[in-house]
Amino acid sequence: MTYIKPLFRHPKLPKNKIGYTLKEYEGALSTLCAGCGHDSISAAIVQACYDLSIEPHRVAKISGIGCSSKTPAYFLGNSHGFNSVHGRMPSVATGANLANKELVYFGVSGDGDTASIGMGQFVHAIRRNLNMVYLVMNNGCYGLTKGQDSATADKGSKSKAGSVNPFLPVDLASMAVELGATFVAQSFSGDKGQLVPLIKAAIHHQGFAFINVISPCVTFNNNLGSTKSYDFVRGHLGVTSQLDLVMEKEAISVDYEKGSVVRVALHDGTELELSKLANEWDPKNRISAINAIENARENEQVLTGLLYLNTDYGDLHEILDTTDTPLNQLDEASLCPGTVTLEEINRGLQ
Amino acid sequence: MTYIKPLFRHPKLPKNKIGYTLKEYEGALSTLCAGCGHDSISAAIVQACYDLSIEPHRVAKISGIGCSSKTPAYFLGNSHGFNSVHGRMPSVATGANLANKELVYFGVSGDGDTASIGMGQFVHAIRRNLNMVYLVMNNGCYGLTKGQDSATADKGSKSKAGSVNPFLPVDLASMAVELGATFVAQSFSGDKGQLVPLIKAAIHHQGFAFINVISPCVTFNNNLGSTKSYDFVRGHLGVTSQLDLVMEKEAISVDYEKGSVVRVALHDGTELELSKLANEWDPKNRISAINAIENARENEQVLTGLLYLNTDYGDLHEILDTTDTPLNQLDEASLCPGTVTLEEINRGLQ
Amino acid sequence: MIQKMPKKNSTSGVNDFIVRFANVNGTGSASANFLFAKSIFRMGIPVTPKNIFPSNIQGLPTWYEVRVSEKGYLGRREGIDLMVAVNAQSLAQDIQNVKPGGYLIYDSTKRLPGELVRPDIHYMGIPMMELCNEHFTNPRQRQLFKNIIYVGALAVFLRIEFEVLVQLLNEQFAGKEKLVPPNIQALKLGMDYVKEHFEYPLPFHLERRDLIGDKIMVDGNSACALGAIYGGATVVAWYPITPSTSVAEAFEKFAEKYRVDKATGKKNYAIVQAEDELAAIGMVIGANWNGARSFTATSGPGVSLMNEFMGLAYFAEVPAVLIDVQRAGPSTGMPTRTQQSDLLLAAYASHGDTKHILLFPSTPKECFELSAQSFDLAEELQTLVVLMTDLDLGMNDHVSDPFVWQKDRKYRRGKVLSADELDGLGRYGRYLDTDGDGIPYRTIAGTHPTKGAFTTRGTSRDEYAVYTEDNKAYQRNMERLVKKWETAKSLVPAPKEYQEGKSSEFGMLFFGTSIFSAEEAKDILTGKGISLDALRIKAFPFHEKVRSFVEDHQVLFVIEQNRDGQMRTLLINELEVAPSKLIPVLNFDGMPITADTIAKAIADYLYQENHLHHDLYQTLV
Amino acid sequence: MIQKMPKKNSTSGVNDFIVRFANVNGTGSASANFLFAKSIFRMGIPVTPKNIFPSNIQGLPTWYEVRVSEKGYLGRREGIDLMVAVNAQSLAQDIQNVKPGGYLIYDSTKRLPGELVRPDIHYMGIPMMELCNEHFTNPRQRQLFKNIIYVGALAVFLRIEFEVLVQLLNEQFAGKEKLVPPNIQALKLGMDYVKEHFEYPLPFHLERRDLIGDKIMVDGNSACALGAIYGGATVVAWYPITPSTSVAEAFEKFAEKYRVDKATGKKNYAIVQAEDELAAIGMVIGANWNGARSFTATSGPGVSLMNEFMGLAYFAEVPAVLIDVQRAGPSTGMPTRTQQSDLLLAAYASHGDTKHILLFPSTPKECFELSAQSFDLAEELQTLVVLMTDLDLGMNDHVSDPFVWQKDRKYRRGKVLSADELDGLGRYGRYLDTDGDGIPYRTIAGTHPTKGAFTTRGTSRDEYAVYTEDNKAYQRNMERLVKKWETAKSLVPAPKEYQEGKSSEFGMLFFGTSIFSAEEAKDILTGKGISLDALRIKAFPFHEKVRSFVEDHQVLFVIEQNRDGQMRTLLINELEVAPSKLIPVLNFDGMPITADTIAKAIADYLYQENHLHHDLYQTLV
Ligand SMILES: Cc1ncc(C[n+]2csc(CCOP(=O)(O)OP(=O)(O)O)c2C)c(N)n1
Ligand SMILES: Cc1ncc(C[n+]2csc(CCOP(=O)(O)OP(=O)(O)O)c2C)c(N)n1
Ligand code: SF4
Ligand code: SF4
Ligand SMILES: [Mg+2]
Ligand SMILES: [Mg+2]
Repeated sequence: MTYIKPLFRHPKLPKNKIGYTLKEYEGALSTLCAGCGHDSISAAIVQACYDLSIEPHRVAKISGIGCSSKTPAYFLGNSHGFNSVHGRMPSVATGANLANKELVYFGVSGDGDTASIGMGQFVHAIRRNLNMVYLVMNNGCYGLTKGQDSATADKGSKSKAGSVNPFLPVDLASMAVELGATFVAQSFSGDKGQLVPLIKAAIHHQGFAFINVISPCVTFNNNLGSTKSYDFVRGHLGVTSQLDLVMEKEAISVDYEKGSVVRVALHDGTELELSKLANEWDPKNRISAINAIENARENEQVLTGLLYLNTDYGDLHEILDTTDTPLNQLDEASLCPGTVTLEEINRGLQ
Repeated sequence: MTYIKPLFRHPKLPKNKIGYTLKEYEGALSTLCAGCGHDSISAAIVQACYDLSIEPHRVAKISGIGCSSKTPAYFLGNSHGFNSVHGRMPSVATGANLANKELVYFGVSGDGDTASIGMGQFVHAIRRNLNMVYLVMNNGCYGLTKGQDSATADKGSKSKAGSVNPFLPVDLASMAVELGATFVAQSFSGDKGQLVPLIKAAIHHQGFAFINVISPCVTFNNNLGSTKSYDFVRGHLGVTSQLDLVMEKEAISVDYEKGSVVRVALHDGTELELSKLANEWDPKNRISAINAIENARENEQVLTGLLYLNTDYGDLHEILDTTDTPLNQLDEASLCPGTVTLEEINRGLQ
Repeated sequence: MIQKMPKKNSTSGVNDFIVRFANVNGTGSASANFLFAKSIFRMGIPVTPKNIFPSNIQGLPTWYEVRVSEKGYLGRREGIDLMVAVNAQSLAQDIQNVKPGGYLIYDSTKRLPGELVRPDIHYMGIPMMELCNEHFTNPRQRQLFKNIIYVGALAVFLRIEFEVLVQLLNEQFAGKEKLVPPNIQALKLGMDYVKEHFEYPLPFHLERRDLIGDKIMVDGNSACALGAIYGGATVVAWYPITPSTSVAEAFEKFAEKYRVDKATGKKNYAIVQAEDELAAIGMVIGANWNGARSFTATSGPGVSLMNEFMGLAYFAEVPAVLIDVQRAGPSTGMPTRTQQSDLLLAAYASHGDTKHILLFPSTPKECFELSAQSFDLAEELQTLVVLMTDLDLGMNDHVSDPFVWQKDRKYRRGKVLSADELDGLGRYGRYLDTDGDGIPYRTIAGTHPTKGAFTTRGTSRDEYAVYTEDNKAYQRNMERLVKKWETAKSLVPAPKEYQEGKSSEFGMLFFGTSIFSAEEAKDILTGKGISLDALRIKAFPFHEKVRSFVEDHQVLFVIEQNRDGQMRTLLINELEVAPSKLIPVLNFDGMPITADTIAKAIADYLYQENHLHHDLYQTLV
Repeated sequence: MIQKMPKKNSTSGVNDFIVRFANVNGTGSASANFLFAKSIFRMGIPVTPKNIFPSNIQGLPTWYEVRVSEKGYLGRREGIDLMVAVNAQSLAQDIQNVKPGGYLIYDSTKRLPGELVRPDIHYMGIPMMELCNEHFTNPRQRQLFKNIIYVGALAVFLRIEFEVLVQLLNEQFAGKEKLVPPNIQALKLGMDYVKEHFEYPLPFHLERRDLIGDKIMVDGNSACALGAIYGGATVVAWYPITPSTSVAEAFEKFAEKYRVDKATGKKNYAIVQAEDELAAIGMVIGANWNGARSFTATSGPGVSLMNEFMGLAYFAEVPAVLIDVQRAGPSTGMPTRTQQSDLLLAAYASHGDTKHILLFPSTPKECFELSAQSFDLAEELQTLVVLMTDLDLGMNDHVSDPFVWQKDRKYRRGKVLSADELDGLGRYGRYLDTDGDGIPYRTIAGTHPTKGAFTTRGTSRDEYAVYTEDNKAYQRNMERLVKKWETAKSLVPAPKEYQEGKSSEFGMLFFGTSIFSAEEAKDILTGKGISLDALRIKAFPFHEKVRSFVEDHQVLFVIEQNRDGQMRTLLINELEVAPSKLIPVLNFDGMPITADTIAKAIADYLYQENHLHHDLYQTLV
């Protein structure tokens, strides 16, 4: 059941550059459990889109199935959404993106949705450098089916019922780096200050932007002994850097500087300003990113912030060399070779 | 069409410890193209099983679909085989293994079979540390469907038809290491000297043993410009170590020694003797293994040999704590709680 | 408190009414509501509870509907006599749903808004929250005991025996005994409040009976799981999905109790939560191929995903058991509502010419039996068996005959050759139809050092399991599979016959959870002098008795819970019967079908075809 | 050389015989064999080649069967008049397959073993290898030109016009002209050898005709691909599988030619080789959801895997086009053999109550037309459309009427609201049945800043696309989908009628590639004085004309290429027709059905039912 929110809008709400209030980026009232990490992530998406003055109808929200995958109904109510089938968000997003290269694509998934049933599609969306924000709301469990361990549950993590997970976790972030994802970040639903700029950066990144957000399930995986509880995660955060988005689209000659503050230019000229907090970590070097994640893991830390960035590869449309006009806007004139050509073709087959 | 081989056996063929000749490890005549790398791998499997004196009927061969997945018919004709469906060998192998922990399991797959349609099952078989040899016959293309690029095709590799692959490859070996596979090796179908001992070690490894074998497709991907051709691979091989299997099952106190020759004990007491050829590489350290693969890749080399080994984890049966008797051999007495218990259960529900 | 007013049409009588609880999910109402239902059961009175819950975890409306029926009618019925409305979100709707003359219990801590007052029902306000706050301090207790308070209230209104409630609480908290007294305190709060403020009992209420006998109360999913334990399943591979999740969970619970080796503490089973449904069925096929009994449980979306593997099991002739706990489709549909709408999919799953064995349990007892039997059938027929249950049967508690297991029952493992048998054989042919029943002989890996090995495959092969593309060999194999299908008809469970011979030109055909309402509808019609024969189908392919029943009757009402009449399609197609004979009686809105729906549909048809007099018809609609 | 002997039963006559080539795959025989078939086509004579190839890449037997038919019968026929046997592996079997009195061409470089000599056929040995070794040095050429040599030999034996062969070689090697002379040399080697050593032509041979007109020769997969180009498909997602791979490959070839923007060199299309079939259909659904026409092509195993997504397309009402090039199932089955056995799966794919639109092309021209039309239908009906072709149609070259495209043809994009239309609307309801035809209005993302946005989902929702578990809302939606299905019946292509009105009590029903043999069988029967009406089905749901044809006839022969009579099941189920009226005429061994199979099955029935005199029956069997 979705409740339609009261339509009342405060007349004095601040507006962003294109004249929208924050409210206009909200969605229907959430039906998730009170305190669910996923709702905080929805709020961060709302904030990021408001801040960036993105027109809501230029956004498409695509998800799989799960509590996490329900959230597209709870943010950006003026955007089209597609709550598809379990684990297959990446393929639906790929098709949608191919049809119209001009929208912003949010793919929302859960750890069950991505790391189990959706693993193959996740890997291949990375390989295609699909231009989208791929956000996993990672709670280490299957919320909607009542709390079974997921493949991202840590070895040794305790479930609410008291059982201990015996399997090694799939680390989505290091997998993504390993596979060559061009933007990989990790965050925590409880850290809006970090999450909002990461989402903004991900939107500006022209390619596959993956954000793995630890997002506690208050109902099934917030107990003592769980490594995905609010308490545990708060106590085990490592941070690579603080990140700011610099919107001036000026050509920057020096792309990257050694030191504690570095700037990286994105395809569209936007810049990321990173105040590095982790040593020995270079956001543009895969091995260094993997090492940083592995080292953090060995110290029982979850490394958050931007982990890896690569602006050298074009997205799928560049790879396929598609025309500038979105494919869904081409008409008969550009699509149909016509009657005369067909007669020629016929002659060639005679 | 499968041709039955002539039944004639040379009476003076040498026999292994259990009295079998090499011939008795062979299968039906191959229907693959003359020169296909896969046939060499079949031969290596035959040799390894003969050398180890494995009883053929204690082996189960499971595969997906593809030229590679046909090979189980062409080796170990006295073993049961299951040529299942495309990309799903790991799940069938998991079920088979759960049913009978005592057999040796060969899972044979192709790069299409594993890196595309089978990606999810591959990842999760690793996570479960399934006790099997998982062998990918990797030719960078879909042989059986006539040569399309697969997900392991290198970026920039040229197909026979002249097109250039624009996508980054999935590196199965480094993925496997990243995901915590407990035995990861890489080899080349043209290097039987390396491959046979690797297969033997994999059989002795009590857990998931992954061997990614570059296996050129002579018909569709052996052309100039292909990075999976015989010529290219031969010219770009890196080797971590030379490997020998030491069968004396004596307890070895020192498990591992620094230096150029190291010995690693497997669960069953067998030892691997490794003559290290690559510096800075420690087969029991994940980060070092990943770095070695990445560095080789940057030097345009395919690193072969044993890449990573971990003997600390138990296999799926250990994780699940199953009984010693193979589950498929339990009878009513141990399976059925019986009539009296059922009456008790009924009373509990009244 | 709202004034009492004289009402019209008030239900009265003993042991025949419906109570609905309107709660918020995630607030612990489930165990209080179950306490209510189970206490009625313990008083020897037939009762059916149904959980109508949302597809989310917390904070949305959820209902629990309990039908009490002296006559033992265990199906759903429309018309709520008493509503326990403790969810503010759905209160307005809940009040609307009470039948004229009915009763409403609500939390009167806050005053009911005037617009919610209907003149034609009785309001009984109990200040539940206030009572809780007065007597309990712990916030979680305050929430939980609201629910126990209304059970206490009901105990007085409906005459539930206090001792029964106390006994049930003691059982529930065995091991945590200190939880019993506060629960009893809460019960009493509710009881006392009613005794002080209202006339009681209500015109309809309970009276102890002896109608339950040795019956049990249990959900179908647990029964399926127990059947699999008894049936000897050792490998379970599954992927979570409502409403089938509790099959695997119950299996695990039972296995921990009954399947751990006493001496070693090790497990005589293996359960794997697979990465998805494709993997789950793949594991099941792998395990069965290797000689272990193995199953998976899922619901519609999972069955769709398993299609390719189902075709492999059929064609490669590997045993496999799949439990499909059906829910309302298509696609994600209504995941927490019931339907019988996967029949066509399951019967002909996968590309090419395929047919799969389906079993249709109607009660927990049959869930147990058919679940155990499915392993025998799968191995005897070397093929996939799909146990078709549904959310209503699987997730609701049902009053059922007790489980039965013959002392000397042995597993029927079908034609599997031993090493000795292989030695006694000439050339072994995996797909030779040696016995003329279409069923060839299997061998399992590891049996014999040199004989019996072959490659199982989804491709065409000859009788010796050698790959071939020969069109004749392919055709022979496909025809043998048809023969095996014919053999299956005599192995699958026979239908339940409701009469000897034939007593009417009209027949009712039904299956699965339609049993309760269909039987009730039959009685309703009989009560009006319209007597129909009836048959309950238990399996596909159809048993010979289904064929003769269909042939023997002129008009058959096929009762099912889907839109397109899928069982009817199977009947028409497999029995070659004229469609015009088969009248569909359907309900597909996700709620269990009711007897009234069935009786009315049948009456409509009979009236329109001039088999029913106008006056009689009017009493039925 | 083997002695010539007088033979019995030798076939004779002009333009009416069958030649089969027995080769090893991977040896380059395909282009030589095609040269042979195409030369006959160019001589104005109807011809049908069929490729019978193994499911491997190199070294196994492969056959190419060419039927020449003055009367224009383009189906397969049994009985090989002339075998060109150049594969040692299959030689013995190939010789057995020649019909008595028939001819065998073989490579006489080595002497034929005595046991392979049959007294009742003609042997014509040509030392192909020897000739090659004598005249060519390059080993690859030596292999290839063996094939050209036998084409040369056939040119003399069968009177193929030399100029036609030369012309075809010139066309084939346009751009690589220097390859032409050695090919011509090889041709001549074969021709000269025959002229020197044998009597020619054979009793059966070719004579130029004018029976081809403006017809074309092309495979169905290319035609489907071209239809998709014309139909405006821009996003193609696919996964390799025989026999559908060449649909995507042909699309790419055509797109590179006709869909690259002249000015920028950029592509007006996107092709993605997906990671599997689930991803392929997911991409197609995503693209169509976002307003681009998109399709995928696959075969049985892929369709099985797509099941879940097919249900989503149905229930969420997203257009999608799926081309199913059917092969012999179940499971991996016979991947390189033909069948029409995915009908039931495709028609009712996925769990829950679902129905999908199917189209059945019979010829390349129809592949083109229906492929283009499928995009219109998918968008007009906002649902999945499955184009059901098969290996025979898809991978073999067929003589076909030329492709046609109306000059002013516009894409019918169905009910998609523009920004202006949204502005003119009150509250937009995605699932409102505004027009009473069951088809609601879509909006595409990005259309309007504040109106028309909604969430597409596979779960139940109300008319405004708001999630709901209300049973009434669910039921309304399911009933609207039935209404849409009714609407579809008037939009899908009408069947092909073979007569005006009714001229017989007996009717033939067929579809897809059974067209050729069914038409021929009809003529055979007519020739015996047995005249039947006929109808060729082009779509599911069935057009009104299919219904009336079925109703109008007393007995209907349903001709199909599967074991279980799947089209018959659809007819019975959807048209509510008595099964006894529908007589299955089946072929399911993986080879295309023949006219004789059909005529005999029909004659059998008529004879058994006493509609056919014994004497006449004998002439037919
Ligand atoms: C094919 C299929 N299988 C299973 C399900 C049942 N199901 C619904 S949500 C879910 C898991 C969701 O877990 P996750 O993605 O982690 O999301 P969360 O609820 O934890 O946010 C499952 C298994 C389904 N809907 N479809
Ligand atoms: C579900 C399904 N999709 C597609 C196919 C077709 N198919 C057969 S083999 C193959 C690819 C095999 O490639 P790979 O695994 O690399 O094996 P190779 O032939 O190269 O050894 C494909 C796509 C199939 N059999 N099943
Ligand atoms: S169950 Fe867990 S994941 Fe789902 S809404 Fe509740 S807290 Fe969030
Ligand atoms: S096509 Fe390639 S992979 Fe297949 S058998 Fe031939 S060489 Fe090997
Ligand atoms: Mg989760
Ligand atoms: Mg390959």
